[in-house]
Amino acid sequence: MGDLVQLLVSGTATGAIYALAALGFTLLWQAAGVINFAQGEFVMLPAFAMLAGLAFGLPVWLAFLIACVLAAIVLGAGFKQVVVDPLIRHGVIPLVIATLGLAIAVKSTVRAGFSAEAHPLPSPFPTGQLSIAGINVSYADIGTLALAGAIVIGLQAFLNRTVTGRAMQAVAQNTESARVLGIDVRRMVLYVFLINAVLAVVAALLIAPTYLAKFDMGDSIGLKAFFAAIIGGFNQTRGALLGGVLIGVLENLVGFYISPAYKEGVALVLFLGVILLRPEGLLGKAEERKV
Amino acid sequence: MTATPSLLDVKDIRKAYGAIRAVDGVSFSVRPGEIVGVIGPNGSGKTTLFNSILGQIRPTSGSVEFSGEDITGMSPLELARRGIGRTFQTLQVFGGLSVRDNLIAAAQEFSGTMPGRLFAKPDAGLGQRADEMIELFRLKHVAHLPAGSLSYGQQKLIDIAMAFMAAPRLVLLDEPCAGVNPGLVDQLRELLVQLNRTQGGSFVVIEHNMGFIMRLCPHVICMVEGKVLAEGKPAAVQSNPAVLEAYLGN
Amino acid sequence: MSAPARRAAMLVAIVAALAIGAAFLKRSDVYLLTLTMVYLMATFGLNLTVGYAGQMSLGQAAFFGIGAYVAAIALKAGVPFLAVMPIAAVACFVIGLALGFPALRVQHHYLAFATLGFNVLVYLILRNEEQVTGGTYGISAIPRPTILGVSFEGHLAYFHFTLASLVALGALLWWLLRSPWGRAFAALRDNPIRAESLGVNITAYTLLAFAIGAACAGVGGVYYASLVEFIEPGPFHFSTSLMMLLAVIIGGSGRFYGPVVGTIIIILLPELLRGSSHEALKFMQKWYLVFFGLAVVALMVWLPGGIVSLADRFRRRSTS
Amino acid sequence: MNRITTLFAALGLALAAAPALAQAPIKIAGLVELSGTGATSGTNFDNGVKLAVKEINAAGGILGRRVEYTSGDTQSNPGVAKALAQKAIDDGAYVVMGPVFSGSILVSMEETRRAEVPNFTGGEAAAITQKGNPYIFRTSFTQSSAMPKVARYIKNGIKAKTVDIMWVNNDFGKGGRDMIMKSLEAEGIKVGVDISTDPGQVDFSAAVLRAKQSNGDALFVYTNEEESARALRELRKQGYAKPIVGETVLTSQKVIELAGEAANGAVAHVGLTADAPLPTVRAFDEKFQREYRSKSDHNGLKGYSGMYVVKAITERIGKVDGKAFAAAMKGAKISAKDHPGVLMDVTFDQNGDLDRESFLTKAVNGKQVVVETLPPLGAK
Repeated sequence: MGDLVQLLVSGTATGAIYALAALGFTLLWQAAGVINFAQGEFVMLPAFAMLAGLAFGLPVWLAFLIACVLAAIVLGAGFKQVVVDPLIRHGVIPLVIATLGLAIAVKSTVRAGFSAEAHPLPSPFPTGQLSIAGINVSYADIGTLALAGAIVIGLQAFLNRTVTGRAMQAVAQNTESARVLGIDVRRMVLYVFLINAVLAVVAALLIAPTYLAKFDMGDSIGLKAFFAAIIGGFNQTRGALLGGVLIGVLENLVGFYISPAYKEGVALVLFLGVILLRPEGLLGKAEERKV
Repeated sequence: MTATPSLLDVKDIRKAYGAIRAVDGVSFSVRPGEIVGVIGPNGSGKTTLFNSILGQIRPTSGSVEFSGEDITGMSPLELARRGIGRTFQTLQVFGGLSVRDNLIAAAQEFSGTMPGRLFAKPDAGLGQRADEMIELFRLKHVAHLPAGSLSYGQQKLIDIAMAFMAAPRLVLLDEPCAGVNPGLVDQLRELLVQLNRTQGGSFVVIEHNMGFIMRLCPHVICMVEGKVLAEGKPAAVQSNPAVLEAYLGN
Repeated sequence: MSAPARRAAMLVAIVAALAIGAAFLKRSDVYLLTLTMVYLMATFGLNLTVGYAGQMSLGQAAFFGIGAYVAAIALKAGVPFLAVMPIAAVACFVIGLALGFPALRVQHHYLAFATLGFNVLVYLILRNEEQVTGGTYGISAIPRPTILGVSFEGHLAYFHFTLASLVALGALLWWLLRSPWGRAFAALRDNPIRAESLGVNITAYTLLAFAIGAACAGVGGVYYASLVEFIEPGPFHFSTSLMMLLAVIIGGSGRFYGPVVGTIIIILLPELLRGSSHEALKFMQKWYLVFFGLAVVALMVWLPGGIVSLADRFRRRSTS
Repeated sequence: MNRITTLFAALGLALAAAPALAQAPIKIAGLVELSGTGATSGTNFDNGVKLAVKEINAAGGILGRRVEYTSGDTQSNPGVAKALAQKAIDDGAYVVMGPVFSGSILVSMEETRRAEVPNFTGGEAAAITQKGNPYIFRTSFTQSSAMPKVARYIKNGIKAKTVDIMWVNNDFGKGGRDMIMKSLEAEGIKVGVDISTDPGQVDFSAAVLRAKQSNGDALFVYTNEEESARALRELRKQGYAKPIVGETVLTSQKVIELAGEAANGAVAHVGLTADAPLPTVRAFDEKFQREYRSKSDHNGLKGYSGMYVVKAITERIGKVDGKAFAAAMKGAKISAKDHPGVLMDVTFDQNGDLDRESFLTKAVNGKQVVVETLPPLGAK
């Protein structure tokens, strides 16, 4: 029993990090029609930005804040201006290809210009663990869950309760009608890019301490985010959350009870099952065929 | 009703989007060789009706019969195989293919088997037919250029020529005159009349251009707010006060 | 001389120059050229799927790997090379159909996702199913072919054999693209909705384009296994699929020679840079992938037709 | 500086004088993992060779000829390693150094064998020297000679009855796992849970939990550098309290650096370490740190000492001849007294395997500390 609870908690914590990346992924798709294959690199870059900040002797929280600002400028507004805006009119495929190219460029820049090796990043949470009734849960997992949970809930509240948030949802659901309703579509889309960038920084802060910051760390995170988004439902924000947590938990269960060798296959089997049986995703709505 | 069995029977088609009834109980039939025009102001449900007949959307209720067979809700592919051709409101050509290849592509799937086509001649035996159509539509000078590189009017002609390449028994044309310059409209009408005479198919034409419809179609249906308002000879429909009101009062 | 004749003459000249010139190259350069041609078999196939039929496939390396492993196992079991090739091609074709059918049945753009997932799965199986695939140790000592008593063991002989096979494969694809099938592929790429209304069975043609592309990758895999004489799961990771896709797109998808340019940029050029000892080139080697990635982005913005489409641009400019 | 080195330098300079330097350089080719999963190992190995070459050249080269070393990146990919081996042979390499990864050397050594070029490897898989290849030589222990020492420590040092094993599922990890299983069995120690992990794996929570729930007395961790660090961090995170034992990698400088304080207390057997309490190794450590501003891991010592073996044997045969070199390597004994660059007395057997002293090390406060020196296997 203790095993199971511990597996569930740490799986949910890992899944919450996937969910953060997947959430940004879904938001970008909904609001701007962008499938971002550089999403993993968007998590990797802030990890290195924080690393640089720490190297200058900054405390973790300040390095994190600076990384947020930098990410918002470069990975948010910059990405939109330089890559997405000129390409969006060509359709989805050229944009997908461009983000693939971007991922390679970013990864290789870090490798060639900075380091090919892994680097440790201090954890924002204390080490050690909490023991309640024979169940041990590490502070890192609790902290991850708390922070990721707070961000996800906060984001949901923002999207559902505020005027700006609702406007953003309107844009995501139907850009044309949103424009007719007098919503500043361009601004809302920009907000989505900014939110995506900041989500990536949080994911980096949570993931780098145990996974180590490395130029290719985005490969696995990006893939998991991609899988999580599709499993949950590409057009549903809540779907990304479900997909991420589902992957995190099931990976842990399979790794423990079956074999760690096929742990990486969990997300995949789930993913293949979903696209074959329920292509709109677990929580997604089917899109009507357009003429 | 005349004794000749009809080719297309549309029976009480309804399509609702929530509370909005886009098509609200439309019935009509088309006899072999007949040209039927459908007119009506914007938002009168013409295109929804078309899409319901053509399998692009599923009607809420009602049925469509083609040669006595129920074809309601069939996929566009199944309809095409039964000899129903169509054109689209917006331009729909294969931009990367040459004009000649566009026309061959429009007919090659109707003869032989799929493996057979792999080993068929490159023009699938349709080169001559394509050249005839090119001649008829006066596209000879651009026949080997990619369709995507031509002017709007030329692409429109290709679009329409493609619908007739396989000599379908029924062709539904969705606003063939939209965006076409007035000089071409007459040419288009003559072409359609000629095709009707030589190939003998039936046409259903949706159009805004009243003059075009009135001169082309011996039988006209006027739709307003999802319903058939008037039906009959062009002159009769045109002088129907309700039709006049629907158009002018708008 | 007419344009097609001129093009044919140029092709013959290039192939002849390669065939003769290879004898004057170093062993390692011949190996590199052969490797490029092997990848080219896979990217030619991918171009059919992506460029001519308009379907995103992110799993070409999986089929490349299946071909390579089928070849490795069969060749070591003594099956003659000429029999292995069709076995691998058919295996990939059938697997392609089996993968594509359910994916296309639901929604057409899901083929991209399904192939990506499939590639990850194949990679895991190659690594974990040790009894069959040798796991991470891979399979070594894969023989090179001997056909009708002629041995292609030597590096030059194998190069010529691969070159001839590549030309044959290219000719086959050329013929396929000129057949009514090729026209149907292009039609469904340009406008699937219109194509369907004209009786084109888009599901069947998409599936075929995908499966034929997969079969080409399988053939490439056979030549790969025999060339390297050793295989392990690494080269069949889905990142290879991404690189193959990029090769097709930057070269010019839907253009027959597009993959040639793309594959040279992705396989041959970095290896040549790696081998150089010149300082400036060493710098290039280190930053190659950075430039490459940025070039992909720039290309998508300014030249979505790929590098080969540059020629068209110049031609159009000079005629107009 | 060491007296002998000075002597050598002087001698070299005298010999080198005018005509020697005009001779064509001796070409040494490196096939090393500068990127991919083996980047850390390969870079260290490469740096070790480079440092040795620099010293050798400064001291007048080998037989008065300058040494020219060029290295290529295998990207940790066997196919690339094979191509690079061909290239090295085309370029007329006298000796090939590397690759470090066993999977790569198993492929590339076919090329060097065909061309009869001696090939030194950093690989530790037992299979490398069991293929009857007369041109392959080690720079380190094999898993089959190291694992018995580890098993003996587990039995006598920590007195464990049952041991859990966590290993990485690649050629390196699999080979080590098979070997330790055998060695543990020979010592009468039971294996608890057998945990396989993926190369490049980032999430070790399930793997660590399995180890935690097992009733083993200790955990043997055999993964690559980064994965070892992640495993140690996760072990610490989940509060794993039993002894953690490894072989070579677990207490390497890179792992300690990456794992931070989570590495503390881990014990590993190492064939080579920059912290060995030997004057030759101390001198090496100092020079390496000065040159590269980082501490060398065992791979750096492999490359460095391997290059000096090349020098010693070439001078012994008195000519630059690959075949004669390979023949002279059989049963060769090289003493660190005469050739300080080889760092420790070393003997080679008929297969190309080597034997020498080794060490038991422990991670203490972010540093690797040698706790015991173990005698060579052959000198029981």
